Amino acid sequence: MIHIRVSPAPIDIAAEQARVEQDGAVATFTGLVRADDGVEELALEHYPGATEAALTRLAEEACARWSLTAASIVHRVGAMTPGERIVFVGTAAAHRAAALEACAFLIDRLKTDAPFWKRERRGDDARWVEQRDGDHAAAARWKAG
Amino acid sequence: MIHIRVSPAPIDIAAEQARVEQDGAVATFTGLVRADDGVEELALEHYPGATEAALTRLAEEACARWSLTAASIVHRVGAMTPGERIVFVGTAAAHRAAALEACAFLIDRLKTDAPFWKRERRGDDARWVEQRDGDHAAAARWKAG
Amino acid sequence: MRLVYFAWVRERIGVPAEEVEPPATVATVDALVDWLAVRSPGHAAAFADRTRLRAAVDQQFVGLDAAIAGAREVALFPPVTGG
Amino acid sequence: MRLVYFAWVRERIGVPAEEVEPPATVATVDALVDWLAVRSPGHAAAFADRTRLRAAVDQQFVGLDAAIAGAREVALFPPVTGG
Repeated sequence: MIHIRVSPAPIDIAAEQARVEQDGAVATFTGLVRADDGVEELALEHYPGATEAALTRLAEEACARWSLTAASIVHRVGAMTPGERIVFVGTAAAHRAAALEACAFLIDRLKTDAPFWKRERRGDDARWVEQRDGDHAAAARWKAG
Repeated sequence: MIHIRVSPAPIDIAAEQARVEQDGAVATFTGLVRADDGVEELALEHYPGATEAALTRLAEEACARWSLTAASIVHRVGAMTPGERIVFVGTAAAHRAAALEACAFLIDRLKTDAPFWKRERRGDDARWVEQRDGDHAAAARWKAG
Repeated sequence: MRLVYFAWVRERIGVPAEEVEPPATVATVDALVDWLAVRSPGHAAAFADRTRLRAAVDQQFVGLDAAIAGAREVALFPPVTGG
Repeated sequence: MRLVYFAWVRERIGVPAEEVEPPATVATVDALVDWLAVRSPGHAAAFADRTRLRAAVDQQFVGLDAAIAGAREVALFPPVTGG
Protein backbone atom coordinates (compact mmCIF):
# COMPACT_ATOMS: atom_id res chain seq x y z
CA MET A 1 0.00 0.00 0.00
CA ILE A 2 1.40 3.36 -1.05
CA HIS A 3 0.11 6.57 0.50
CA ILE A 4 1.23 10.01 -0.66
CA ARG A 5 -0.15 13.32 0.62
CA VAL A 6 1.06 16.88 0.04
CA SER A 7 -1.11 19.25 2.03
CA PRO A 8 -1.11 22.32 4.28
CA ALA A 9 -2.84 20.27 7.01
CA PRO A 10 -0.89 19.40 10.19
CA ILE A 11 0.47 15.85 10.32
CA ASP A 12 -1.41 13.54 12.73
CA ILE A 13 1.18 10.97 13.85
CA ALA A 14 -1.28 8.46 15.33
CA ALA A 15 -3.31 8.40 12.11
CA GLU A 16 -0.23 8.17 9.86
CA GLN A 17 1.34 5.43 11.95
CA ALA A 18 -1.92 3.43 11.98
CA ARG A 19 -2.05 3.63 8.19
CA VAL A 20 1.47 2.19 7.90
CA GLU A 21 1.10 -0.61 10.49
CA GLN A 22 0.54 -3.32 7.89
CA ASP A 23 3.31 -5.69 8.99
CA GLY A 24 5.56 -6.72 11.88
CA ALA A 25 8.22 -4.04 11.42
CA VAL A 26 7.36 -0.35 11.04
CA ALA A 27 9.91 2.46 10.70
CA THR A 28 9.14 6.16 10.55
CA PHE A 29 10.98 9.41 10.09
CA THR A 30 9.50 12.76 11.08
CA GLY A 31 11.12 16.09 10.25
CA LEU A 32 10.21 19.08 12.41
CA VAL A 33 10.84 22.79 12.00
CA ARG A 34 13.97 23.44 14.07
CA ALA A 35 13.19 25.60 17.06
CA ASP A 36 16.77 26.49 17.98
CA ASP A 37 18.14 28.61 15.14
CA GLY A 38 16.02 31.74 15.37
CA VAL A 39 13.58 30.78 12.62
CA GLU A 40 10.12 32.16 13.36
CA GLU A 41 8.33 30.79 10.33
CA LEU A 42 9.07 28.25 7.62
CA ALA A 43 7.17 28.39 4.32
CA LEU A 44 7.13 25.38 1.99
CA GLU A 45 6.45 25.84 -1.72
CA HIS A 46 6.04 22.93 -4.13
CA TYR A 47 5.25 22.02 -7.74
CA PRO A 48 1.70 20.65 -7.65
CA GLY A 49 1.31 17.47 -9.64
CA ALA A 50 5.03 16.95 -10.18
CA THR A 51 5.55 16.64 -6.40
CA GLU A 52 3.00 13.87 -5.95
CA ALA A 53 4.35 12.07 -9.03
CA ALA A 54 7.94 12.24 -7.73
CA LEU A 55 6.94 10.97 -4.28
CA THR A 56 4.89 8.14 -5.79
CA ARG A 57 7.87 7.05 -7.92
CA LEU A 58 10.11 7.04 -4.82
CA ALA A 59 7.59 5.00 -2.82
CA GLU A 60 7.19 2.52 -5.68
CA GLU A 61 10.97 2.12 -5.95
CA ALA A 62 11.23 1.50 -2.19
CA CYS A 63 8.37 -1.02 -2.20
CA ALA A 64 10.02 -3.01 -4.99
CA ARG A 65 13.56 -2.84 -3.60
CA TRP A 66 12.71 -3.80 0.01
CA SER A 67 9.48 -5.79 -0.49
CA LEU A 68 7.55 -3.33 1.65
CA THR A 69 4.02 -3.97 2.78
CA ALA A 70 3.37 -0.24 3.12
CA ALA A 71 5.09 3.04 2.30
CA SER A 72 3.72 6.45 3.19
CA ILE A 73 5.05 9.95 2.53
CA VAL A 74 3.20 12.94 3.97
CA HIS A 75 4.64 16.40 3.34
CA ARG A 76 3.25 19.70 4.53
CA VAL A 77 3.28 22.82 2.39
CA GLY A 78 2.53 26.42 3.31
CA ALA A 79 3.50 28.22 6.52
CA MET A 80 4.74 26.43 9.63
CA THR A 81 6.19 27.47 12.99
CA PRO A 82 9.07 25.87 14.98
CA GLY A 83 8.24 22.49 16.43
CA GLU A 84 5.66 21.67 13.76
CA ARG A 85 6.04 18.55 11.62
CA ILE A 86 7.14 19.16 8.02
CA VAL A 87 7.40 15.61 6.75
CA PHE A 88 6.50 12.07 7.78
CA VAL A 89 7.85 8.95 6.10
CA GLY A 90 6.62 5.51 7.18
CA THR A 91 7.46 2.02 5.98
CA ALA A 92 6.29 -1.47 6.92
CA ALA A 93 7.96 -4.79 6.14
CA ALA A 94 8.20 -8.31 7.52
CA HIS A 95 11.70 -7.64 8.83
CA ARG A 96 13.14 -4.62 10.59
CA ALA A 97 16.21 -4.08 8.38
CA ALA A 98 13.99 -3.65 5.30
CA ALA A 99 11.67 -1.18 7.03
CA LEU A 100 14.56 0.85 8.48
CA GLU A 101 16.62 0.98 5.29
CA ALA A 102 13.64 1.87 3.12
CA CYS A 103 12.68 4.65 5.53
CA ALA A 104 16.21 6.13 5.31
CA PHE A 105 16.14 5.76 1.52
CA LEU A 106 12.83 7.63 1.22
CA ILE A 107 13.83 10.63 3.30
CA ASP A 108 17.29 10.84 1.71
CA ARG A 109 15.91 10.71 -1.83
CA LEU A 110 12.96 12.99 -1.05
CA LYS A 111 15.50 15.70 -0.18
CA THR A 112 16.95 15.70 -3.70
CA ASP A 113 14.19 14.27 -5.92
CA ALA A 114 10.98 16.05 -4.90
CA PRO A 115 10.20 19.65 -5.93
CA PHE A 116 9.85 21.44 -2.58
CA TRP A 117 11.43 24.74 -1.61
CA LYS A 118 11.81 26.10 1.91
CA ARG A 119 11.86 29.76 2.88
CA GLU A 120 12.83 30.72 6.42
CA ARG A 121 11.73 33.93 8.09
CA ARG A 122 13.63 35.48 11.01
CA GLY A 123 12.03 38.78 11.95
CA ASP A 124 11.94 40.89 8.75
CA ASP A 125 14.50 38.68 7.01
CA ALA A 126 13.07 35.99 4.73
CA ARG A 127 15.42 33.81 2.73
CA TRP A 128 15.24 30.70 0.58
CA VAL A 129 17.09 27.75 2.09
CA GLU A 130 20.17 26.63 0.13
CA GLN A 131 20.54 22.96 -0.80
CA ARG A 132 23.12 21.14 1.33
CA ASP A 133 25.96 19.24 -0.36
CA GLY A 134 25.43 16.46 2.16
CA ASP A 135 21.93 15.86 0.82
CA HIS A 136 23.30 14.81 -2.54
CA ALA A 137 25.84 12.51 -0.91
CA ALA A 138 23.09 10.93 1.21
CA ALA A 139 20.85 10.40 -1.81
CA ALA A 140 23.73 9.07 -3.93
CA ARG A 141 24.60 6.24 -1.53
CA TRP A 142 21.35 4.50 -2.50
CA LYS A 143 22.45 4.31 -6.13
CA ALA A 144 25.32 1.96 -5.27
CA GLY A 145 23.12 -0.60 -3.45
CA MET B 1 16.48 12.84 27.50
CA ILE B 2 16.34 9.09 28.00
CA HIS B 3 13.03 7.34 28.52
CA ILE B 4 12.75 3.62 29.31
CA ARG B 5 9.51 1.78 30.10
CA VAL B 6 8.84 -1.95 30.43
CA SER B 7 5.16 -2.48 31.09
CA PRO B 8 2.11 -4.58 30.21
CA ALA B 9 0.29 -1.41 29.09
CA PRO B 10 -0.44 -0.94 25.37
CA ILE B 11 1.90 1.45 23.56
CA ASP B 12 0.34 4.84 22.70
CA ILE B 13 2.20 6.01 19.58
CA ALA B 14 1.08 9.64 19.71
CA ALA B 15 2.24 9.97 23.32
CA GLU B 16 5.55 8.19 22.68
CA GLN B 17 6.28 10.22 19.55
CA ALA B 18 5.49 13.49 21.35
CA ARG B 19 7.95 12.54 24.10
CA VAL B 20 10.73 12.02 21.54
CA GLU B 21 10.09 15.12 19.40
CA GLN B 22 12.91 17.12 21.00
CA ASP B 23 14.77 18.04 17.80
CA GLY B 24 14.46 18.46 14.02
CA ALA B 25 14.92 14.79 13.08
CA VAL B 26 12.92 12.00 14.74
CA ALA B 27 13.17 8.31 13.82
CA THR B 28 11.07 5.52 15.27
CA PHE B 29 10.79 1.77 15.00
CA THR B 30 7.71 -0.14 16.10
CA GLY B 31 7.52 -3.92 16.29
CA LEU B 32 4.10 -5.55 16.06
CA VAL B 33 2.92 -9.09 16.73
CA ARG B 34 2.84 -10.70 13.29
CA ALA B 35 -0.70 -11.48 12.23
CA ASP B 36 0.14 -13.78 9.33
CA ASP B 37 1.82 -16.88 10.78
CA GLY B 38 -0.96 -18.47 12.81
CA VAL B 39 0.09 -17.06 16.17
CA GLU B 40 -2.95 -16.39 18.36
CA GLU B 41 -1.13 -15.01 21.36
CA LEU B 42 2.36 -13.82 22.17
CA ALA B 43 3.58 -13.73 25.77
CA LEU B 44 6.62 -11.67 26.74
CA GLU B 45 8.59 -12.53 29.88
CA HIS B 46 11.46 -10.40 31.19
CA TYR B 47 13.98 -10.03 33.99
CA PRO B 48 12.69 -7.14 36.10
CA GLY B 49 15.40 -4.69 37.06
CA ALA B 50 18.00 -6.17 34.73
CA THR B 51 15.82 -5.34 31.71
CA GLU B 52 15.49 -1.65 32.56
CA ALA B 53 19.22 -1.45 33.34
CA ALA B 54 20.16 -3.06 30.00
CA LEU B 55 17.84 -0.74 28.04
CA THR B 56 19.17 2.31 29.88
CA ARG B 57 22.76 1.33 29.03
CA LEU B 58 21.82 0.93 25.35
CA ALA B 59 20.08 4.31 25.28
CA GLU B 60 23.04 5.98 26.97
CA GLU B 61 25.43 4.43 24.46
CA ALA B 62 23.27 5.66 21.55
CA CYS B 63 22.96 9.18 23.00
CA ALA B 64 26.74 9.46 23.34
CA ARG B 65 27.59 7.90 19.97
CA TRP B 66 25.09 9.89 17.86
CA SER B 67 24.69 13.05 20.01
CA LEU B 68 20.99 12.37 20.41
CA THR B 69 18.63 14.87 21.93
CA ALA B 70 16.23 12.10 22.97
CA ALA B 71 16.14 8.31 23.06
CA SER B 72 13.14 6.28 24.14
CA ILE B 73 12.61 2.53 24.44
CA VAL B 74 9.18 1.20 25.39
CA HIS B 75 8.70 -2.58 25.58
CA ARG B 76 5.53 -4.42 26.44
CA VAL B 77 5.52 -7.54 28.58
CA GLY B 78 2.75 -10.03 29.25
CA ALA B 79 0.17 -11.34 26.78
CA MET B 80 -0.45 -9.74 23.38
CA THR B 81 -2.49 -10.58 20.29
CA PRO B 82 -1.57 -10.20 16.60
CA GLY B 83 -1.39 -6.60 15.41
CA GLU B 84 -0.53 -5.24 18.86
CA ARG B 85 2.67 -3.26 19.39
CA ILE B 86 5.46 -5.09 21.24
CA VAL B 87 8.20 -2.49 21.15
CA PHE B 88 8.73 1.16 20.28
CA VAL B 89 12.12 2.80 19.81
CA GLY B 90 12.36 6.54 19.18
CA THR B 91 15.34 8.82 18.67
CA ALA B 92 15.75 12.55 18.07
CA ALA B 93 18.79 14.40 16.74
CA ALA B 94 19.68 17.56 14.86
CA HIS B 95 20.31 15.58 11.66
CA ARG B 96 18.41 12.71 10.12
CA ALA B 97 21.30 10.28 9.62
CA ALA B 98 22.05 10.33 13.37
CA ALA B 99 18.42 9.74 14.32
CA LEU B 100 17.96 6.93 11.77
CA GLU B 101 21.22 5.12 12.56
CA ALA B 102 20.70 5.35 16.31
CA CYS B 103 17.17 3.97 15.93
CA ALA B 104 18.48 0.96 13.96
CA PHE B 105 21.26 0.48 16.52
CA LEU B 106 18.81 0.44 19.43
CA ILE B 107 16.43 -2.13 17.98
CA ASP B 108 19.29 -4.34 16.72
CA ARG B 109 21.08 -4.34 20.07
CA LEU B 110 17.85 -4.66 22.08
CA LYS B 111 17.29 -8.00 20.31
CA THR B 112 20.52 -9.47 21.74
CA ASP B 113 21.26 -7.42 24.86
CA ALA B 114 17.98 -7.14 26.77
CA PRO B 115 16.52 -10.03 28.80
CA PHE B 116 13.15 -10.65 27.15
CA TRP B 117 11.72 -14.00 26.10
CA LYS B 118 8.83 -14.57 23.72
CA ARG B 119 6.40 -17.47 23.83
CA GLU B 120 4.01 -17.98 20.93
CA ARG B 121 0.71 -19.79 21.24
CA ARG B 122 -1.04 -21.40 18.27
CA GLY B 123 -4.17 -23.24 19.47
CA ASP B 124 -2.99 -25.66 22.19
CA ASP B 125 0.63 -25.42 21.12
CA ALA B 126 2.75 -22.93 23.08
CA ARG B 127 6.44 -22.64 22.34
CA TRP B 128 9.35 -20.39 23.26
CA VAL B 129 10.73 -18.49 20.30
CA GLU B 130 14.27 -19.45 19.30
CA GLN B 131 16.89 -16.74 18.85
CA ARG B 132 17.68 -15.97 15.22
CA ASP B 133 21.28 -16.11 13.99
CA GLY B 134 20.61 -12.94 12.02
CA ASP B 135 19.95 -11.03 15.22
CA HIS B 136 23.53 -11.55 16.36
CA ALA B 137 24.86 -10.46 12.97
CA ALA B 138 22.68 -7.34 13.07
CA ALA B 139 23.84 -6.46 16.58
CA ALA B 140 27.49 -7.18 15.76
CA ARG B 141 27.67 -4.71 12.88
CA TRP B 142 27.45 -1.85 15.41
CA LYS B 143 30.65 -3.01 17.12
CA ALA B 144 32.73 -2.20 14.03
CA GLY B 145 31.62 1.45 13.83
CA MET C 1 4.32 26.50 -24.20
CA ARG C 2 3.56 27.05 -20.53
CA LEU C 3 6.39 28.14 -18.26
CA VAL C 4 6.17 27.73 -14.48
CA TYR C 5 8.57 29.22 -11.95
CA PHE C 6 9.21 28.39 -8.30
CA ALA C 7 10.89 29.88 -5.22
CA TRP C 8 13.34 32.73 -5.97
CA VAL C 9 13.09 32.16 -9.73
CA ARG C 10 9.38 32.96 -9.42
CA GLU C 11 10.04 35.91 -7.11
CA ARG C 12 12.65 37.49 -9.40
CA ILE C 13 10.53 37.08 -12.53
CA GLY C 14 7.49 38.34 -10.66
CA VAL C 15 4.93 35.87 -12.00
CA PRO C 16 4.37 32.18 -11.19
CA ALA C 17 3.69 31.20 -14.81
CA GLU C 18 3.54 32.58 -18.33
CA GLU C 19 2.71 31.41 -21.85
CA VAL C 20 5.46 31.80 -24.47
CA GLU C 21 6.02 30.74 -28.07
CA PRO C 22 9.76 30.45 -28.60
CA PRO C 23 11.00 30.07 -32.20
CA ALA C 24 11.84 26.56 -33.42
CA THR C 25 15.57 27.39 -33.17
CA VAL C 26 15.18 27.36 -29.38
CA ALA C 27 15.69 23.62 -29.00
CA THR C 28 16.91 23.03 -25.44
CA VAL C 29 16.18 24.26 -21.91
CA ASP C 30 19.50 26.18 -22.00
CA ALA C 31 18.49 27.90 -25.24
CA LEU C 32 15.06 28.66 -23.79
CA VAL C 33 16.67 30.28 -20.75
CA ASP C 34 18.92 32.39 -23.02
CA TRP C 35 15.86 33.44 -24.98
CA LEU C 36 13.89 34.28 -21.81
CA ALA C 37 16.73 36.15 -20.06
CA VAL C 38 16.35 39.21 -22.27
CA ARG C 39 12.61 39.58 -21.69
CA SER C 40 12.95 41.67 -18.50
CA PRO C 41 15.46 42.62 -15.78
CA GLY C 42 13.59 40.14 -13.54
CA HIS C 43 14.16 37.31 -16.02
CA ALA C 44 17.83 38.29 -16.29
CA ALA C 45 18.22 38.24 -12.50
CA ALA C 46 16.43 34.89 -12.18
CA PHE C 47 18.68 33.26 -14.76
CA ALA C 48 22.00 34.99 -13.95
CA ASP C 49 23.53 31.99 -12.18
CA ARG C 50 22.87 29.01 -14.43
CA THR C 51 24.60 26.62 -11.93
CA ARG C 52 21.76 27.24 -9.47
CA LEU C 53 19.01 26.62 -12.01
CA ARG C 54 17.11 23.35 -12.37
CA ALA C 55 14.39 22.35 -14.83
CA ALA C 56 11.55 19.97 -15.52
CA VAL C 57 9.97 19.30 -18.92
CA ASP C 58 6.38 18.12 -18.69
CA GLN C 59 6.97 17.53 -14.95
CA GLN C 60 10.04 15.29 -15.45
CA PHE C 61 13.31 16.55 -13.99
CA VAL C 62 15.89 17.09 -16.76
CA GLY C 63 19.33 18.59 -17.27
CA LEU C 64 19.53 22.05 -18.86
CA ASP C 65 20.76 20.40 -22.08
CA ALA C 66 17.44 18.55 -22.50
CA ALA C 67 15.35 19.07 -25.62
CA ILE C 68 12.07 20.97 -25.34
CA ALA C 69 10.55 20.05 -28.71
CA GLY C 70 6.86 19.32 -28.19
CA ALA C 71 6.91 20.23 -24.50
CA ARG C 72 3.68 21.59 -23.08
CA GLU C 73 5.12 22.72 -19.75
CA VAL C 74 8.66 23.74 -18.78
CA ALA C 75 9.43 24.47 -15.11
CA LEU C 76 12.45 26.50 -13.97
CA PHE C 77 13.46 26.61 -10.31
CA PRO C 78 16.34 26.51 -7.79
CA PRO C 79 17.77 23.28 -6.35
CA VAL C 80 15.08 21.62 -4.22
CA THR C 81 15.14 21.83 -0.41
CA GLY C 82 12.24 19.76 0.90
CA GLY C 83 12.03 17.18 3.64
CA MET D 1 22.66 -16.98 46.99
CA ARG D 2 19.46 -16.27 45.09
CA LEU D 3 18.88 -18.08 41.80
CA VAL D 4 16.35 -16.79 39.26
CA TYR D 5 15.15 -18.63 36.17
CA PHE D 6 13.37 -17.46 33.04
CA ALA D 7 11.44 -18.88 30.09
CA TRP D 8 11.86 -22.62 29.53
CA VAL D 9 14.60 -22.86 32.17
CA ARG D 10 12.02 -21.67 34.71
CA GLU D 11 9.34 -23.98 33.30
CA ARG D 12 11.55 -27.09 33.44
CA ILE D 13 12.77 -26.39 36.95
CA GLY D 14 9.25 -25.57 38.05
CA VAL D 15 10.01 -22.53 40.19
CA PRO D 16 10.97 -18.95 39.21
CA ALA D 17 13.57 -18.61 41.96
CA GLU D 18 15.25 -20.46 44.81
CA GLU D 19 17.79 -19.82 47.55
CA VAL D 20 20.88 -22.06 47.54
CA GLU D 21 24.19 -22.23 49.39
CA PRO D 22 26.70 -23.93 47.09
CA PRO D 23 30.03 -25.00 48.64
CA ALA D 24 33.04 -22.72 48.11
CA THR D 25 34.45 -25.16 45.56
CA VAL D 26 31.64 -24.12 43.20
CA ALA D 27 33.46 -21.11 41.79
CA THR D 28 31.95 -20.42 38.33
CA VAL D 29 28.53 -20.36 36.69
CA ASP D 30 29.43 -23.60 34.90
CA ALA D 31 30.29 -25.29 38.19
CA LEU D 32 27.08 -23.93 39.72
CA VAL D 33 25.06 -25.42 36.87
CA ASP D 34 26.80 -28.80 37.35
CA TRP D 35 26.00 -28.63 41.04
CA LEU D 36 22.35 -27.69 40.39
CA ALA D 37 21.77 -30.25 37.64
CA VAL D 38 21.61 -33.18 40.10
CA ARG D 39 19.01 -31.54 42.38
CA SER D 40 15.98 -32.77 40.38
CA PRO D 41 14.99 -34.18 36.99
CA GLY D 42 13.65 -30.70 36.23
CA HIS D 43 17.03 -29.11 36.89
CA ALA D 44 18.70 -31.79 34.76
CA ALA D 45 16.31 -31.10 31.88
CA ALA D 46 16.76 -27.34 32.16
CA PHE D 47 20.54 -27.60 32.01
CA ALA D 48 20.92 -30.50 29.55
CA ASP D 49 21.99 -28.32 26.60
CA ARG D 50 24.62 -25.96 27.94
CA THR D 51 25.00 -24.25 24.52
CA ARG D 52 21.46 -22.84 24.92
CA LEU D 53 22.05 -21.55 28.43
CA ARG D 54 22.86 -17.92 29.29
CA ALA D 55 23.60 -16.32 32.64
CA ALA D 56 23.72 -13.06 34.56
CA VAL D 57 25.54 -12.46 37.84
CA ASP D 58 24.04 -9.67 39.91
CA GLN D 59 22.07 -8.64 36.80
CA GLN D 60 25.14 -8.34 34.54
CA PHE D 61 25.27 -10.68 31.54
CA VAL D 62 28.28 -13.00 31.79
CA GLY D 63 29.75 -16.07 30.10
CA LEU D 64 29.28 -19.43 31.81
CA ASP D 65 32.96 -19.34 32.82
CA ALA D 66 32.37 -16.25 34.99
CA ALA D 67 33.16 -16.37 38.71
CA ILE D 68 30.30 -16.32 41.20
CA ALA D 69 32.25 -15.53 44.37
CA GLY D 70 30.29 -13.01 46.42
CA ALA D 71 27.32 -13.01 44.02
CA ARG D 72 23.96 -12.27 45.57
CA GLU D 73 21.86 -13.19 42.50
CA VAL D 74 22.59 -15.55 39.62
CA ALA D 75 20.11 -15.76 36.73
CA LEU D 76 19.95 -18.69 34.30
CA PHE D 77 17.90 -18.46 31.11
CA PRO D 78 17.75 -19.24 27.36
CA PRO D 79 19.09 -16.87 24.67
CA VAL D 80 16.99 -13.69 24.71
CA THR D 81 14.27 -13.06 22.10
CA GLY D 82 12.82 -9.60 22.73
CA GLY D 83 12.06 -6.74 20.41
